[in-house]
Amino acid sequence: MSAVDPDQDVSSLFEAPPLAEQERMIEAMLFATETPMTLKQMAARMPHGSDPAEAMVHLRKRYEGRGVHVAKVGEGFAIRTAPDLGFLMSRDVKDERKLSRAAIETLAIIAYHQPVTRADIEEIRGVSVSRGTLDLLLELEWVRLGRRLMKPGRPVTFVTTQGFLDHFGLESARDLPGIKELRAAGLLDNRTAPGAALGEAEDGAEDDAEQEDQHSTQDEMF
Amino acid sequence: MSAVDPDQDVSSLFEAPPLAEQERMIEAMLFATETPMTLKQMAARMPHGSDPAEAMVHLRKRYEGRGVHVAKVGEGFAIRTAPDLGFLMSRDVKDERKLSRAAIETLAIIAYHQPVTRADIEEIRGVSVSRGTLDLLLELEWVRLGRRLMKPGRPVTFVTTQGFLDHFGLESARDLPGIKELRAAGLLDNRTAPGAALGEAEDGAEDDAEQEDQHSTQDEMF
Amino acid sequence: MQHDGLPPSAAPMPDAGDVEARVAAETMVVDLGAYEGPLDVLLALSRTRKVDLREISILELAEQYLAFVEEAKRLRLELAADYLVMAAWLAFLKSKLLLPPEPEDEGPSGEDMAAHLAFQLQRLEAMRNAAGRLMARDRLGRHFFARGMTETVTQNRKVTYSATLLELMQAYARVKTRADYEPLHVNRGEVYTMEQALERLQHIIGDFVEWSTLAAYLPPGLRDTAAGRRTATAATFAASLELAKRGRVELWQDDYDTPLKMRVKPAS
Repeated sequence: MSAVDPDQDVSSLFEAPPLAEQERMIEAMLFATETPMTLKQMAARMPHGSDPAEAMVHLRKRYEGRGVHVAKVGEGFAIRTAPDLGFLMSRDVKDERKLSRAAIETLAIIAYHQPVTRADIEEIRGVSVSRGTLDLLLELEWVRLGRRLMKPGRPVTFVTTQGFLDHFGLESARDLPGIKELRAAGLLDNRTAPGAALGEAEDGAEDDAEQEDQHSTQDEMF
Repeated sequence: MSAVDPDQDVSSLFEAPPLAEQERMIEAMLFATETPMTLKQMAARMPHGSDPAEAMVHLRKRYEGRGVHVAKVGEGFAIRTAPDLGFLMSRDVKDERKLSRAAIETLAIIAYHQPVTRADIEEIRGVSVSRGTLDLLLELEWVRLGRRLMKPGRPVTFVTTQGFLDHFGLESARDLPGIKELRAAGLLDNRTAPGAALGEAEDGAEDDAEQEDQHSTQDEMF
Repeated sequence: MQHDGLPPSAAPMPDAGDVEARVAAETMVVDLGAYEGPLDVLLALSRTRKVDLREISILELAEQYLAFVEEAKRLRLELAADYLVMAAWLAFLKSKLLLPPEPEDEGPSGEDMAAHLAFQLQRLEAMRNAAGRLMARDRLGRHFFARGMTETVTQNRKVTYSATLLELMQAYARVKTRADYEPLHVNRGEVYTMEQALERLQHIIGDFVEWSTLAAYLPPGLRDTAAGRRTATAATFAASLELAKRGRVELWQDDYDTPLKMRVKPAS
């Protein structure tokens, strides 16, 4: 309650906020809470003298017949979707998982080097690519098969999709920064580069140290 | 709207649901998600023939002055608690990593000058972008990559995201505080030092070869 | 851009303004570490004047900055190269502003240069103010809030995978720079040691969630020759036993004469 304005504090010594205001308050709390809230919990947060029970009667009435309603859950209250509209929510259910390191590296290589063959990916990563990794990327529709290369064996290639661009908020895969740009933008840890720490200045000027890093590594790497 | 189920198809032969019913539907959907939804996303879930745009006008009006309201966030919509009631929720505020001054300024520069290159950011701040600044903004998903500029070096650009608008309660980047005045004062002009096009084009020039390769193939794909 | 009325020949005298400037500069030198580059220092110096940036005298500012740099040198504070470059540029600008332009002089005039510097300072200050106003806004998760209880209907369960743009770029950078930093095993002579195999396996094992034959774990550089395969297989086999003992991997063989398979031990 640190951000309460002083006027309110003073007025609360005299009287509770008007009922309509209390209704707004419990509406906001019920909306934002992660678990059902009891009237007692609400009252504890509201200005002194508030009566959430009465406000609750009004709020529940207000939501009658709406797309969501105020449900009583044990001792508490919670806003819930109207039962007849559950079908709208069914697609919301997601089990979100992180991509494995192998998968994200493979995806990155495809994004930067497309069209790229499986052999190319293995060459760049230095490890073999498991079937499951590519299958997953294909299944996610972030990657699809591109044209076969006109070389012995006519190997199949992989390219990224529109779905890939959508997921990563890119307008085109061309907009991805190259290694040099990643480094220049400070997005790449360049401290591991050998010989990078030979700068002269030892004063606290942080920018200076960083700049030294950038220059020396860029020269070496490219 | 490719994944319409057969039942819905049949009903759509008859008519779209009444407007009041559509309003309930978008209300339920907006209450169920944390992230903003576009009208298109809503329409994709609603029975065929629905017009969420019209229902949205009604819904927004309905929530005016209440404890929660329907905010426009870029192309999307989201229900958010009224800012004046934040004090009720203050104990739920999660500790946030403190942003460095460099990160805050960089964010402001990207927001007000977007699309903006790393060189632009450095020109405006007068120091090189240090590691940890852009990564943080990307990690917070307040910033993403924009299109490369059509100028020598084809530099990568940065723009702000819907998450940025959502976080700062902005409808669009045009609503940034004071942006009109800044533009009128010429302070958002891309003015370079007289007589010197300082080394900007050199940056990324080496990536160019790499990038050119991508272009030839990607142009065919996208 | 206006500048003050010193006659072209006059050397800057230690007048009252200059002393004031030195005092201001000295107080700033103390917290040199707090500045983010020369532009930041210039902006801070211009603030000590308490005048509108649009009316600031760039010539005075240049002198103030040069005094600041001198002061830093006197106090034996080491200045980053950026600061010295700016000092040299301002000294050059000062001379351009003070001396009458040479007819054959190429390049921008002193006035243009000064005007641009003034613009840069105004722009930086404008961005600072804008950043302040932005951060002062009501913010999601602090002043206003999103829905706390999102719907969890347990039907149409669908697994989705997430990855962010940053992770994608970092993954690429990791792949591309790994080769630069990792010793190339192939160059280390004829024998691939168990220690090398162990180190390599610990590094890559996390990628192998599924059963893969031992051959998949061999370093690429050693797969191509029979001798390379032999030493790599022996070392990798020994290392796999060690890792199995430590509980990091699982080993499997369908039958006694079938290839040995290994995978990372699933987190339970």
